[in-house]
Amino acid sequence: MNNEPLIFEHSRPGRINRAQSAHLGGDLDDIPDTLRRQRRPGLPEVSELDAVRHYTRLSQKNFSIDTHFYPLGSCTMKYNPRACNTLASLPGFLGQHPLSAVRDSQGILACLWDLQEMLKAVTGMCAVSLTPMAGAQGEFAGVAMIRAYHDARGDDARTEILVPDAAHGTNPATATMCGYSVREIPTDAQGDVDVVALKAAVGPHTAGIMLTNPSTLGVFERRIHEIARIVHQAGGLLYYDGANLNAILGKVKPGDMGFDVIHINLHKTFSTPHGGGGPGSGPVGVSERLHPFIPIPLVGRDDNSAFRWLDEHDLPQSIGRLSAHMGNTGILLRAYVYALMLGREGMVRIADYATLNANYLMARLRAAGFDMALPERRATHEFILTLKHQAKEPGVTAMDFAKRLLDYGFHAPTTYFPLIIPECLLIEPTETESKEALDAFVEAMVAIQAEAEKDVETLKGAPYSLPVRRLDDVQAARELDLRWQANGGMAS
Amino acid sequence: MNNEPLIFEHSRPGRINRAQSAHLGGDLDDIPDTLRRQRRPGLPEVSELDAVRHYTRLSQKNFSIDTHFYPLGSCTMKYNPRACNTLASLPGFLGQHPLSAVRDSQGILACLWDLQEMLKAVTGMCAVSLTPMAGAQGEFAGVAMIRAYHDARGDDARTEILVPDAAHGTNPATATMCGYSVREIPTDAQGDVDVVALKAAVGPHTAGIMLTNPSTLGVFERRIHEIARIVHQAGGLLYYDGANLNAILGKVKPGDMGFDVIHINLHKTFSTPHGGGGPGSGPVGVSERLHPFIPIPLVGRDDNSAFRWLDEHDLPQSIGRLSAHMGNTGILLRAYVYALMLGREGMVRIADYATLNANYLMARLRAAGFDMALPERRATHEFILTLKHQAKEPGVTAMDFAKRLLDYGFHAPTTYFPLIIPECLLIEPTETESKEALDAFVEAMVAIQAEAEKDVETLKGAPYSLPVRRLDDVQAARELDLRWQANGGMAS
Amino acid sequence: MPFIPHTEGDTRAMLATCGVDSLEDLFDEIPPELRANALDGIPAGCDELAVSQLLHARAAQNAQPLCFSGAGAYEHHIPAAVWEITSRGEYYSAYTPYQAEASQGTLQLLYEFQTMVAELTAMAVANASLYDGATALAEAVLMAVRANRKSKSRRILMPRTVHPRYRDVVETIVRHQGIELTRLDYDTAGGHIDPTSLPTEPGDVTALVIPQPNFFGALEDADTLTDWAHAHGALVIGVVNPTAMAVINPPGEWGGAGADIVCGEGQPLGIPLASGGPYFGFMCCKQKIVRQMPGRIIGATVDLEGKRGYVLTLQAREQHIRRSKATSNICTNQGLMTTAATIYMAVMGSAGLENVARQCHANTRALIKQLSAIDGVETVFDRPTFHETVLRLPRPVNGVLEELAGHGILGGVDLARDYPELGHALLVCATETRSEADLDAYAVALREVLA
Amino acid sequence: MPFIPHTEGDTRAMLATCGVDSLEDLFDEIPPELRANALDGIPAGCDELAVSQLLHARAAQNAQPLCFSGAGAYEHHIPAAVWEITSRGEYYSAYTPYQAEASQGTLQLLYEFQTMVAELTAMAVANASLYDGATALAEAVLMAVRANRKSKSRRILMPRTVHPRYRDVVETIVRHQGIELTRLDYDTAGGHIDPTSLPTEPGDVTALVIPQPNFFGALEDADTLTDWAHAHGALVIGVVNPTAMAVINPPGEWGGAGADIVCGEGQPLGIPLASGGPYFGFMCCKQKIVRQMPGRIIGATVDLEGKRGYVLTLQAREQHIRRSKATSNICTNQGLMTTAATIYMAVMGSAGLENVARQCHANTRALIKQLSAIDGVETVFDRPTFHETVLRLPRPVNGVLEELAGHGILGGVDLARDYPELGHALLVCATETRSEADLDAYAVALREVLA
Ligand SMILES: Cc1ncc(COP(=O)(O)O)c(C=O)c1O
Ligand SMILES: Cc1ncc(COP(=O)(O)O)c(C=O)c1O
Repeated sequence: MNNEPLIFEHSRPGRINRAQSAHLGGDLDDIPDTLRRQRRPGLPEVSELDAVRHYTRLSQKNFSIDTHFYPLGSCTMKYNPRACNTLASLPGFLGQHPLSAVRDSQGILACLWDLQEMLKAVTGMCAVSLTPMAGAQGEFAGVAMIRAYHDARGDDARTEILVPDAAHGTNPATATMCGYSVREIPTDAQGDVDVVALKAAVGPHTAGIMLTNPSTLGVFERRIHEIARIVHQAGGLLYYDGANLNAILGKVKPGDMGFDVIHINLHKTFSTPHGGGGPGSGPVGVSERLHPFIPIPLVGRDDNSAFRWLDEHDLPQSIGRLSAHMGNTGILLRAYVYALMLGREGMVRIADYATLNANYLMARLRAAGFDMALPERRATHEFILTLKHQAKEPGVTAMDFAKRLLDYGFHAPTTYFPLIIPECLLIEPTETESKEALDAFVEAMVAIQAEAEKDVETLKGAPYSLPVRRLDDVQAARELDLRWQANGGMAS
Repeated sequence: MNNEPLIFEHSRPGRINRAQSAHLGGDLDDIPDTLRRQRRPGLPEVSELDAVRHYTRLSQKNFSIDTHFYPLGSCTMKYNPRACNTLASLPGFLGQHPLSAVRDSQGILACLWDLQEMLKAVTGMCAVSLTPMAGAQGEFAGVAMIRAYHDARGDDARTEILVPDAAHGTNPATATMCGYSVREIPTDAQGDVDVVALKAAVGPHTAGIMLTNPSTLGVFERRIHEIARIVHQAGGLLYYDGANLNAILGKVKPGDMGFDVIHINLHKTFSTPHGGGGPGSGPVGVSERLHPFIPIPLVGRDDNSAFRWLDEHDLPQSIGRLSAHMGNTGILLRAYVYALMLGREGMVRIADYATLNANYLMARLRAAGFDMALPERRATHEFILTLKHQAKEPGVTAMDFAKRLLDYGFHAPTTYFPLIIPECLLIEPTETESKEALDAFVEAMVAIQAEAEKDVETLKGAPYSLPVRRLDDVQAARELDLRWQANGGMAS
Repeated sequence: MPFIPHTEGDTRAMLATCGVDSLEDLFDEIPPELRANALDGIPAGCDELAVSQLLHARAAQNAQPLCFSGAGAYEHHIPAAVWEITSRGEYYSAYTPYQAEASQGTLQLLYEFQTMVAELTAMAVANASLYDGATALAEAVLMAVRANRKSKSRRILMPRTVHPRYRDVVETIVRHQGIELTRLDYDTAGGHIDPTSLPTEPGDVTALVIPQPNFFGALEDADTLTDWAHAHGALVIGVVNPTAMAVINPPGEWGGAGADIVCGEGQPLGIPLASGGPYFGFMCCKQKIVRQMPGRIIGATVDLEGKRGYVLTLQAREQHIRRSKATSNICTNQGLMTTAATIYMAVMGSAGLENVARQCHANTRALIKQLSAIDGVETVFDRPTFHETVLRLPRPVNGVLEELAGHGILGGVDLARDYPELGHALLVCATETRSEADLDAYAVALREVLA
Repeated sequence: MPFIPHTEGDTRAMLATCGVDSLEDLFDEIPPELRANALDGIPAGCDELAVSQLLHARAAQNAQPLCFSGAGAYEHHIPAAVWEITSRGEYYSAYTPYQAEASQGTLQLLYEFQTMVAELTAMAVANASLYDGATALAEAVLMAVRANRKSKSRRILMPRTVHPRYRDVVETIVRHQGIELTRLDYDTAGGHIDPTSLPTEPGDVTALVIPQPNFFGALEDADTLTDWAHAHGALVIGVVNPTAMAVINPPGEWGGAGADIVCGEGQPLGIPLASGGPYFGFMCCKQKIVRQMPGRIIGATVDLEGKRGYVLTLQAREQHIRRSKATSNICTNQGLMTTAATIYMAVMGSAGLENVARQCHANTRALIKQLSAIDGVETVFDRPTFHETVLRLPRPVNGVLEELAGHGILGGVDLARDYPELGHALLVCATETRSEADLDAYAVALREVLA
């Protein structure tokens, strides 16, 4: 009885919501027939109640921060304060046309200006552009600036971007989009970048390196200064993937580590909602030498200290625009509200408690008999547990653990990332979870381990208590069914 | 794993939401110690995330219109348009202090004035006061006006209010609150008021009669004119309980039926939300002769057509005030938005389709073998099914059916009301449900009947798929546990 | 047809199933002479867009000056989480939780609400809400009459320090029950009920009402008043402000035995001002008289498998069971508002609520200091106050308020009508939402107006 | 500590479990010389009340004149249900649906979204969103280069009738891929691409971009353009307005074979203007090139028991699997916006959306009629338009817009910078949210300004 049909299956021809269109619209006699649509699109025809009920019921099938502990590593699933949503949704913000006169936009511009300033302070960079619409677009902007920098110097032999083998997939993919080839740098047994390999890899072909620190392995790259020196000496620049900034907010500034450019995932560190897949926001910060290339628009001030947009006239060497307007403004507002509530002490405490939670959880899981991928290391805001022993004997995988956790009322940690750790769970509790939540998670892990030892089938069959049992990804990719069709047939 | 502890069980001493109080408030040194609180109240100490997660999870344990078909008879559980909520929640409305200057309140006063006018038109009464805060308070206002009327005429022998035996409990309870004794009038086999008994009951002691038409039996009282004549001739007045107005909106006006006073449940007919038990709103409409007694405040207009409050100065004979301000203004606004969207044709159609849905559902259930309480009658917006045969053989009650319906994903109809029909389900589908929803309900009823015939225990054990199995009402009343206590002990 | 999903085909098929030809036929039991012809006076329907534009325009017509009015309705900060959750469809569009198994969300929440309110007031038990503070007081009076079996007089002592509109409402509601409401005057120095002014031999008194803080913001000597009442066989009905409860001695601890019945206006607990409603009334009592309490009460119980769950309980008090003998006619109450209040209290916690109370108090004190420094402005009473105070102006308050409105300031409540004996008296209040700049703005404006 | 639940006791106990003495110890792997000392430049934290007051003040500083600007962002009515549901925590605070079984709500919704978008455009398949319309076009260009295996030139014909900012973004994003963006000029009479102006022997062209309606609001001869492109081995990339799709021939039906890739800005489908974002880009394509599509794609599948369910599929195209060989680097997209758009489309239905389109069109026509009746104001192009048009004014638009602002009117978009050749050209638009009175107000104001 848990099924909710597709909205199209609720549809009945001729059902119309008169509350949304009481009167028939105007005619189209000035548009020739050949330009007119002949057959109506097959949107659902349902009542407003049908739609409300359907999407309310569907929503209940999601796990979310608001309903579950969600320790998804690398994603920083912390509490999204409701005030951020409420305040960013004030009519004065929502109703503003993007091409409004600057004079009529001083309210929003002031917020964006403040946010730029705060992000500069947090990252230790000299300028920030808010326009990238997610982390990956921030990466694009960053690497494109690196390229613009080398190009501006006529240094066009630099064709390669270095990326650690543990890096997030967006890093190599971004390098490619910027026309670079990618060289992977191995990780050593301690989880640090293999400096010997790095030294061997750098050269006049090196455009730069993309790093995140703490790395995707959940540990702090201790030799960051050395790495910076090696890369800089080879003439390359350093890109900082800010997805893990939550771990070091107010503790270390990427600018101080020697990075030339950085993006920040506001939808992680600054707790804007992830919305089931976005919108995010990935502002970029730059050092002095990349400043001329920063993407537009930015918020500046004019002589009488009114805010205004900076564009190609102000920054003629800019890599250009990344969106039709100024990126995900509403998300920036949410981050701004969050930053205001935290303030300077609040930000430092994020790093403190995100780190405490991760180390505590790691300590407890270790005490409970689980294997850590990097047992010698401190956890940062996250850590990796490997189930490679369990995969051999009794024969349950990280995926089995993940699915069984769902039955216990926990969202699963990130599985199988980073790719270099076998059977891994990347666990990021975040600072907004209480000790009790962490303790309950440990209990669940212990209980699942016990189940695994008793009968592997229990885990293999999981989940049991969700709207569906385990889903077949292979069939999804093999027998593509990407849309509903009235006759049930395949799309042509 | 479906348990959600009490919020108090999430509480930890010393947990503070700094986002809600960053700085410590001022001191209280001007208040002597004897007047000061010595021990903090035991409110929960939880994080904002705890609270959000807890109350989000709790909400998912409710059935509601937004998630389920909810054919609760007498309650008119129709779609609550979301626009009503959104628009009534505009900051310009929410921020207004009730004692604002009239000059600063013209916006809200205009809305209330319009609503008064619309309700006059709908009911056929000559004036409407919006102040009663629910149906029962509307009843109180109405009967108090009847009393004020008799009192004003010095007619003080009238000590009795007549109430049909099928009436809603608020009717006799209200009569008592107004200092009347209550005499029940029986219902005849056809579901109409027993006119012979009525004739015998009326007299110089009769203050009035409280009726709802259509009655709580889901049928239209056909001899309403005769009843009105009998009561009026005896010197009594007629009170109309407007809970069932949905059935006759635009079809018959209570004023035309001869009623002297009426209340309207806006949270039924005008689709304001029921909110898990209110707030409601029960405006009263009056005929000319009760006009002087109408409860204050009302909205009036002054000479230059600005709106203003009418109070005891304007209506010195008023029964007085029923709330500290003007009742449930925000609910009135929701009803106003709804009324504007419907308009005159929309209102008539409500009655049409509420009636169609009820008659259709009745016809289908009858065809499926269920017994109707009043098989000869047309259904109005609701109808009664009796399971008295099922209660004998195979031995399942209306309550068993109700609980089993929950497992099938339907909220149960009203059970055991009206009291005069054995093992009854009072079913009100409302006009906002589609034919498919009604068909699915019939299927469920048929399936449950089949289950009952196969094994009564299936129904006796229901529900199975909800957060709890069937709850023990008797223990709740016997071993009173009305609040949580840290030590688990009983309240003293 | 707004909100009606039927297609033409549906309608036809359904009419056929009903065995009739037209929708009209379904109304054939209504005597034809009664049939209305049209809904003149109702405008034609508008779509949501048009209504939305109208309502935006209307909302914009409501000016919202800086608010220094309280008098029973307080502008407090409401954490965003409160209404984002309260307006979820599962709370918003559910009915009264008659089917307990399908309403555990609302029921558990209300059980938590009862606990929180009982904690705030230090009383044993609470109900799940009444309409508002004023009707809660009326119900408390009726309840006292039922509960005080020893008293025959039906006489209630009702101080003039109780909110005048509450007294109006009590008057309206208890009028028909042979109840005598005896006015108690206040001490003109303190603005409170002077316990020494109470008769030593009051005769048969059913109950004494004690407001805390009272309408003037003054704090009553609740301990002495309570002991006096109990000594004379009267019950004590407390009418309290829930925010004040964070810092003021709660009624459960008044005097030797505590108040018997406590009620009040719940609006300060997360409910927007909204031109006066919906708000909610709360009510608590001692355990031994819980069966006399009106309104819904939620109790914990177990299910078939022994698992904890929540139900409406003590229904035998209520109209749907007891009918003409019920404790009250109340049925629908203010469920959604208590939902908001519960979330508000959970988010604020004891520390947060105390902080609000302290901040309100500090702001009001600062305001009084600033205003009473103005020539001709003085405080009227000398009792300790909480959160609100009466000032005397050198000229009629009415006109002053109008001029203040021109400065964008809602300067308080004119007491001329209800307390003419106080002269040009103005009730002012500054909650935690008023900043220092706001207070300054008021002082500047008032100085200008009075200059 | 805002949003951190730890009590002092918790912290102590947890540190002990970690085997350290202080929070600082947990950072001992960070080289000490790197440690930041303070976050100067960040103000001290404020509570929600203070932040709320600041943001209210800031919101009030944004003036909101009557809007006659479009140019890619349209003020449409958004049914209240859309955001009341979209902002539910279960949608708002979930991550990308990696754990499919725990994300069926989002996944089913996105599958519905894909279906709706494919229906609107009459294309075979759609993805689950890209950042915005402009980046969607950039991705479409990159996709076309991958998908058109026969073409070696990497040459894209990019008409000047495409939104100038979209062209800027394409430029930024595809710059490093050896792609040649060839500008196509427009016909000065029609404001569209004149098919007869296209070369008969264009050489190797990878794709032709066709905007419909185009930036000027003019309707392109999409059928002829599509056939021309296909005849020369080029793919067709449509850039369309989703509202227009309700009434305008959709790209899936352009010419003999339909467009190959379609993208556009989703904002008109229930997304507020919000100073430019978040909006969302959509993208569709023919079935045979779906494996070249960037972004998330949801597919239906079955669970262990054969029950239908939904998952992220074709992940082998994506960065987290394919890394440097992925179709795009996009990861997080615009999930919540597509949630709103899906609910918007469901609530409106085909009839509702058509009605919006017709009403927009009627309003824009009426506006043009009124404005072009003013002395010196004339329409610039003669092609049929949808929903937006270019007017020529007798003097620089810049100054006129400023004066109109004084009348509370946002009068449209000045084209001087992007299309100087058009003279004093103004792009105007009136959606269904503009009333007759609004149109009159504009005409009166413009007449006054130009007088
Ligand atoms: C380490 C890392 N880098 C980059 C990204 C990409 O960010 P986004 O998803 O916002 O594009 C992520 C997010 O998944 C990440 O975890
Ligand atoms: C027939 C009837 N009369 C009166 C009432 C009382 O209305 P309310 O609950 O709004 O007080 C109801 C509602 O339950 C009802 O159904």
